[in-house]
Amino acid sequence: MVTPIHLVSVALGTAFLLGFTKDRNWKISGGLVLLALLLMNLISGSWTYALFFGDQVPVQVFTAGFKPPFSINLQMGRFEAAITLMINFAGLLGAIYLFDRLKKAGRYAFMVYMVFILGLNVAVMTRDLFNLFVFMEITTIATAGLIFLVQTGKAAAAGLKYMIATSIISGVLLIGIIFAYSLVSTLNLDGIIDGGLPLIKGGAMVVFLILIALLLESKPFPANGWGLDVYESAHPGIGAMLSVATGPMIAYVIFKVLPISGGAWNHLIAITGIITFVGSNFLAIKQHNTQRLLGYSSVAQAGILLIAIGLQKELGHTFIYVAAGLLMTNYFAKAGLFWLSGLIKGESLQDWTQLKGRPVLLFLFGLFVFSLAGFPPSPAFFAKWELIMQLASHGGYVWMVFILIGSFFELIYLTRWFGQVIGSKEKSSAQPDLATHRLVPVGIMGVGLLGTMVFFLHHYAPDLAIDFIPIIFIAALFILDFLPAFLKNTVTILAMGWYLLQHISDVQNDTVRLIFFLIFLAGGAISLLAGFSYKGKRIGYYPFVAMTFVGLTGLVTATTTLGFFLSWELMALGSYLLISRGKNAQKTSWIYILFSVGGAYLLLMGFGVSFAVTGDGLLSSLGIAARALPAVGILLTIGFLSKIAAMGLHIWLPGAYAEAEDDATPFIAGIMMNAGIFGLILSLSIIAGHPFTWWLGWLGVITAVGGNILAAFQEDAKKLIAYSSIGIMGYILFALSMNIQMAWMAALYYVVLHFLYKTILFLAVGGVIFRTKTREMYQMGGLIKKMPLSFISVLIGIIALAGIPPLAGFGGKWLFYNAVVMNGWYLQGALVFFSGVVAFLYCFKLISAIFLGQAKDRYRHIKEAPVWYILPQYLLIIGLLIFSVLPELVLQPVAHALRSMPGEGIQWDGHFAQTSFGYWNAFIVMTVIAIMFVILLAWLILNSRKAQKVKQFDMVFAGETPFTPETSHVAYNIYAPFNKALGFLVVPVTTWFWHATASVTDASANHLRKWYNGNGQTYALQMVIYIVMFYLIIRGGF
Amino acid sequence: MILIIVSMVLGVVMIAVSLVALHTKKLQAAILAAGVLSLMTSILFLLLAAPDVALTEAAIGSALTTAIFFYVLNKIKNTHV
Amino acid sequence: MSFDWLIKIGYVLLGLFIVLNYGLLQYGVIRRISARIGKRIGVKVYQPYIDLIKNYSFRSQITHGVMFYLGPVFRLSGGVGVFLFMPLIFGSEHFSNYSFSGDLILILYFLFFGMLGMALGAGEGGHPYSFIGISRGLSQFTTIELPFTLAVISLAIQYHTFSITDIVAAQQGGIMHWTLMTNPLATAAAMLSFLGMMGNSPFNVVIAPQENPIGPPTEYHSTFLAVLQTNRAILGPVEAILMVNLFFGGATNWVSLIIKSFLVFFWPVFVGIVFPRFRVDQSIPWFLKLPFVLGILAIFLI
Amino acid sequence: MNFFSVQGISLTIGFILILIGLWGILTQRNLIRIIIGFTIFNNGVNLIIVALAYMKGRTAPIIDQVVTRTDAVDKVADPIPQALVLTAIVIGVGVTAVMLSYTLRMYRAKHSLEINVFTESKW
Amino acid sequence: MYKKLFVLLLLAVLGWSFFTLLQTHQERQSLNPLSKHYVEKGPDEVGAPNLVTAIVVTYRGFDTLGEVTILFVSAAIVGLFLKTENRRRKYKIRSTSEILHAAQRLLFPVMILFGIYIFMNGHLTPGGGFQGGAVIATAMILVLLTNPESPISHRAFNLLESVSGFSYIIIGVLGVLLAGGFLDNHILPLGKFGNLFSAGAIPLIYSFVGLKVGSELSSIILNLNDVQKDDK
Repeated sequence: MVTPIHLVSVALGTAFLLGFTKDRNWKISGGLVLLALLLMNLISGSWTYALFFGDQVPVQVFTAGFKPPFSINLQMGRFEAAITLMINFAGLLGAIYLFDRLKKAGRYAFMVYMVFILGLNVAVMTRDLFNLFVFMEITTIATAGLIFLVQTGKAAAAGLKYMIATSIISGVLLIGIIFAYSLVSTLNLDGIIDGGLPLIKGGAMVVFLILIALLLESKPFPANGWGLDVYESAHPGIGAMLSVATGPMIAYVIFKVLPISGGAWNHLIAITGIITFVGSNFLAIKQHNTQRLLGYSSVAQAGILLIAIGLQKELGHTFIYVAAGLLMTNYFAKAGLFWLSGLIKGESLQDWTQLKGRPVLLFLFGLFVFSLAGFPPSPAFFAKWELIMQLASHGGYVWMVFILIGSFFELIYLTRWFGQVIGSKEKSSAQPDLATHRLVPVGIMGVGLLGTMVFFLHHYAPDLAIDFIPIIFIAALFILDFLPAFLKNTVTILAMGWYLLQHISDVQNDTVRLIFFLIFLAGGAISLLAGFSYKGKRIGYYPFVAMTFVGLTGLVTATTTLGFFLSWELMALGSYLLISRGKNAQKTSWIYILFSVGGAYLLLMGFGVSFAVTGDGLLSSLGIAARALPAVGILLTIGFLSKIAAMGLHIWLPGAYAEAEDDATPFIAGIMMNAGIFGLILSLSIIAGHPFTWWLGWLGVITAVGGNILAAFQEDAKKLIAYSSIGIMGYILFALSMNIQMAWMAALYYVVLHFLYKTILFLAVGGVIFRTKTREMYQMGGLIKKMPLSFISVLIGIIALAGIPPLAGFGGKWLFYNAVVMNGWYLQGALVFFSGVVAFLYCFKLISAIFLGQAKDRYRHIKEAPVWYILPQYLLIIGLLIFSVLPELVLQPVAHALRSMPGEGIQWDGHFAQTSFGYWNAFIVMTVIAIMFVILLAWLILNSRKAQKVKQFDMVFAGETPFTPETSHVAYNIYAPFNKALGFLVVPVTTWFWHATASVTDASANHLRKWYNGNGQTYALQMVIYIVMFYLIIRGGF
Repeated sequence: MILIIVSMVLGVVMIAVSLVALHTKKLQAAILAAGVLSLMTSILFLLLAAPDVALTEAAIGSALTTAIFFYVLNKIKNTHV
Repeated sequence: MSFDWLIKIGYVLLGLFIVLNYGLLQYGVIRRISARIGKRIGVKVYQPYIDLIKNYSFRSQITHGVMFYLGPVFRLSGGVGVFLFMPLIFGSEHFSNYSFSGDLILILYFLFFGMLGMALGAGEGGHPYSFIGISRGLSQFTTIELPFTLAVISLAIQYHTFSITDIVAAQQGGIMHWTLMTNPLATAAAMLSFLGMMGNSPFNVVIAPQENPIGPPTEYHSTFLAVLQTNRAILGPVEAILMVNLFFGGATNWVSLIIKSFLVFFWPVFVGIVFPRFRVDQSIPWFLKLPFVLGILAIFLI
Repeated sequence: MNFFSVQGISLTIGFILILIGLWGILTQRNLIRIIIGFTIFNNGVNLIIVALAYMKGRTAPIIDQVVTRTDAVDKVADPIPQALVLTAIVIGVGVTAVMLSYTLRMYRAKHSLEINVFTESKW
Repeated sequence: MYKKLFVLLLLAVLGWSFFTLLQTHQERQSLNPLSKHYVEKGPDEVGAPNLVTAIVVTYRGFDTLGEVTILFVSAAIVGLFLKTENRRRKYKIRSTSEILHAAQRLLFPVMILFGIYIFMNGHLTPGGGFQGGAVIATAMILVLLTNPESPISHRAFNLLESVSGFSYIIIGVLGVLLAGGFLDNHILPLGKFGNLFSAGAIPLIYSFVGLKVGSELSSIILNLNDVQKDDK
């Protein structure tokens, strides 16, 4: 293969050749530059291939025909090859992207660009310290030249700030180098490392000077004002090069030079990395300018890369994958975003709404944002997972917490940005300029990112232990998104059915998993039927649905913690995207994703701690870990609590369910909530007797009481049912926190019951909303005459919900009573029953406000809910009836599964269930009530055969007052007295708390970012302060 | 011994000239002072047995840098737009 | 397929007939006594029979729709259902109805069955007054239920069972074995919540005086009203019987059953006559004060 | 480290020049004066580099009649830092030229040479 | 005022840290092993009496390549920034005094010759490419001082710069093909120690560097000078 030195000769040769051309014949100069970049790509590409896949060994290139200590040598190892390839590839695409801008600026611009790429390449390859200084200086001056490409006053100021800062850095570096030479009398890096600087007197100071200079070059948090101003004012193409080419170069230079400190500086670098990562992400929250936001994000990515470099000893063999994951994600995603921002006219985040109506660009934008945020299957997800696991296993819990806090801030501004683009209603008038030569690089970056995703998925396959067909199915749906909606709906339902039959066998033995498996897949398929009532393409709906269900089934079939966590995050992302499709769901979906990923990070911590204790990532080993360290169980439980919206973590739920589309809410509420329950079962089974569960019991009670009371005061139908879900989750949480078999049986019984009637209610209400186009109950009323089928299903739903005998609800109450008395939590039990009675209130409000009372005249010609809404409801009602009459179908297998739990179970003979406290025969209760009801109905019909039907406005006979203005709906604020009496219980303390935290973070982020006041001199001062503080800390021997 | 005394005198003068360069009112005087400073440095280089460096410092440090400074200053004076 | 279940139904119907008549007479006596306390003569004891027959014989009825029609049916089946699962006479195989298939919890929740039906039917009626009534009734019932639940739980702790027949069995053998004596706090809590359940004066804002009905039955008339009255006649005594079974040692024969339930039945009546009517937002917190505390003490001091 | 030798004096002068240079950069508001501060800063660094190459009583590293090839080792000062400082000086000029052209364009944009006027991109 | 005090304090701490660095420094008594190698073997391996030039051109030739690139980039950036004005506009200038004209006509050729001498004998006497180039640039300044409108064409300098740069790269690549490595000076015979055409390719490289530096610095000056008149 050609020696790497030709990278230099090609680049410089072309740069000097450009001198011959004039500005007019830009075709020649442009062609030359692209040809040179292509050649350089070929060289580094061939070396990378040979080093990684061939049997090539890293090679030293000598210059001037002498051995290293006497001359400068370049090294081409695996790292150098990969990073030079990245630089050259980004350089080539950057040149294509910036072609028209460079052409306008003339041949000088081409020269400066070529020298910029050259400087980066050699800085990565050189092994001589002074040579490194020279070529970093070349890169600096070339960057300064490129910053001014946009020829604006702002760019000139930013350029000067950049020059001032980098000149101070190079001065300090030069002093460091010359003193290093005077101590170890060599300038070759390997020579200096062997020379053992820290041991020589005064050597520590030299190491300080060199490393502080390199550290400042990577724009550490408090002293990087100059870096951010450059990102803000330079051309997006140049910003991209700074972030994806210069960034990796500096990171690798630090990695290369770090050994001169003999390992003393590893943790120092990691600490500065953490401060940068958390600080920049925190300040990025309040950014409105796109470029500056991307600047903050690039600085933060450089920070987390520093953490990985600083902790390379702890990371051991996984360091390569962590570094590669972080580097590749930032490389593809950040370049893509910068180049996309070049297309958009206007600087603020709001202007990105120009992307609406362009599915391909939107897909790319979403792909870049979510892979940066670390959602699966992006490489950053695997990198962060590996980082957390290794950190935990080395007891670095503090590091872990900070990294997660930093990534949470990152998540805040990335999802808010995505929300602003997808959610906002008004579309900015300007049109993005879609020149092909600007679109192609963005597209290539997208393809590159997908390629790396496939690679990382393949690499982590053994740890994931999930099969990849579902993930391929999601990708297929993304591609097939142009098909009409009903086709995609049938495909999804059939696929789910096929997957159910295919994989039912491997969850067969474990009843708990079987129940959830059936709920997720069978329930999901049924509730998807409602999708047929929608026409058109519904771009994006079905891939997100597929993502959610793949995540859900992944939870059940996962055997390793990584598989479980990947499915969890996939489900969170899928459901977030689904909810954000809602008309005004921008804010609520944002709150939803923040809470669910906040919970996911707690899970990650829990898995980390368990990995630290047991060393293997298996779900089964969580139990062992929990016994050794209960924190595992507690962390997992709190994480899952945020998913089932326990009181205090619940403010996302009503908004998310209400704003989601009407046919999406049934399976988001009815089915996805059970994911949290499945998790809770997992986490509570491992911390069974822990006193923490006592507090959990009380939390369950508060959630049940609070949820139900809040539900009673809602005027929005979907919000009412959403709050009732919180109430029922409180029930289940309360049952699960009791460590006796009967309680867990009650919990699982409730899971099945809740799935059935919640989906029925949401489907029915969805059907009604589909027709009436409004969610406010006081705008409906009197629909029983026009929509009898919906009325019946809601009636059955609320009877089951309130626990009234003939139906399955009573069975749950009965089990609950037995469990409470057996476990001895009497007071909590009583309060939970109080909330049960309160449930009766909102059940009645739901059915009476919508169906009973006086009909509005605008619904005179309203039709019954579409058939595709009614069909799934009645399928589920049949299921509910079977379940009500024969509860033992579910209870006996569950009892068998829970036999290992303490406490006595139920003795069955036929339909008769017997416990030490009481007995219950569902079959006979149903038949007795049915017969009695029929007899009495016959008795009434006998007596009132001649009853005369009366219309609503029949003034003579009916007491119904004629139609009055809309708002005076009888059922409006029906429980005002109840609110006056017990309203104090549900003063929205939690909502106030979460909004207070949000505004505090916003305010402090807004205040702190004033640290960068735009004055170049202040930035220089900040840098000198940073050097002095660092020195004092080291001198103080912290 | 003489070398030490000469270098000491040279040092004191250089420090004085650099302070003058930063704090004089007129910009032209400041630039001139900087030129003188680099001239002094090139003489000190001679004392430190580095003729090559002295020549470079004299030619580039004092002559060219000062010339560029004056050209830029002149250009700033003439821009009235 | 032996005929015993036919005989069973025969006895059940007999029991139902007795309780129905007993209920009607009881309401007659109550109206007479409360009139007398108010220095009025009051109606004849058999006045409820007259009302019932009058309502059943009306020729014209109007119905607002299916749910309005089903409301009374739900209500009556609620009353009869509670009766069916209530063991009347301890020890007699015939008069323990279908209590073997469901215990105290079943009865507790069956009370809701009737209430739900009533509320839905009234809702269908569309009369604004009926909605006010429903709102009052439901919100009041939530806290009424709370002390009773606490009492039931303390009973379950004491007797270690939820089945009514076992509880009655445990109280046999003289007055000292009654729950009244062994667990006075639970009995007090239950009796206070019994006040609310019966819907007499301090807590009768729901159905208010019959003359200008502002409660749920505003729109009900003729046959529908008759059905509701039959239910009231059955549900009242049955709830009294429930209290008797749980706290006053149940009854081994019809006579002691009638006497005990008659006395229990009169406890809310006397309280009602003396005390003025609560507004709903007053009655709700009232139940959270004394009865609730009694209930908690009952649980912890058992 | 005796501060009384030529090397000692020049090193101290070098470091003092660096401090004066930094003082100029951090306190002067006029752009031209800041760049002058930079030239002083670079001057100081170059001085230190050359001072480190000097040894008492040594001459220029050029072999001629006086300094023959054999006894050059004990007569000659260290040539390597002198080679490095050549590059450093020329880098200094390059950087100064770029900074001055930036100042030119900034002046054309805002007609002022005060650095605290150019705070357009901030926060 | 407080800001100045704070900066003073800051620089005091920095000064103190430099002082500690200085204290640990011991003046060497003899050359360190690396420079000892250069001084002893330099003349034989490279054949250049001026050891500094030997190091600058061959031993650490890659640095010098970087060095030349820096100047090249600075010249390009200055050109990029000041390109916006069109060049060939006639403008009125006050005429310079006669004495200056006479001196200029006398001194100009001498200075050019002196510059060429410096970078031709870079390997023998102190001096070299950079110094020679600088002297040529000062000659240019002298010309421009006397006659700002003098018809010195930019094209000429750009061509000279590109030719010398490109040939420098060619010599480097030749080093790889013919001799030991990039920029090795053994592609030409070392010749007799001490006379003009010796030390392999060093004089050739250094003269190209001299020409390149000279043309770059002059093009910077030309760019700055051409915009003498205020531009609209």
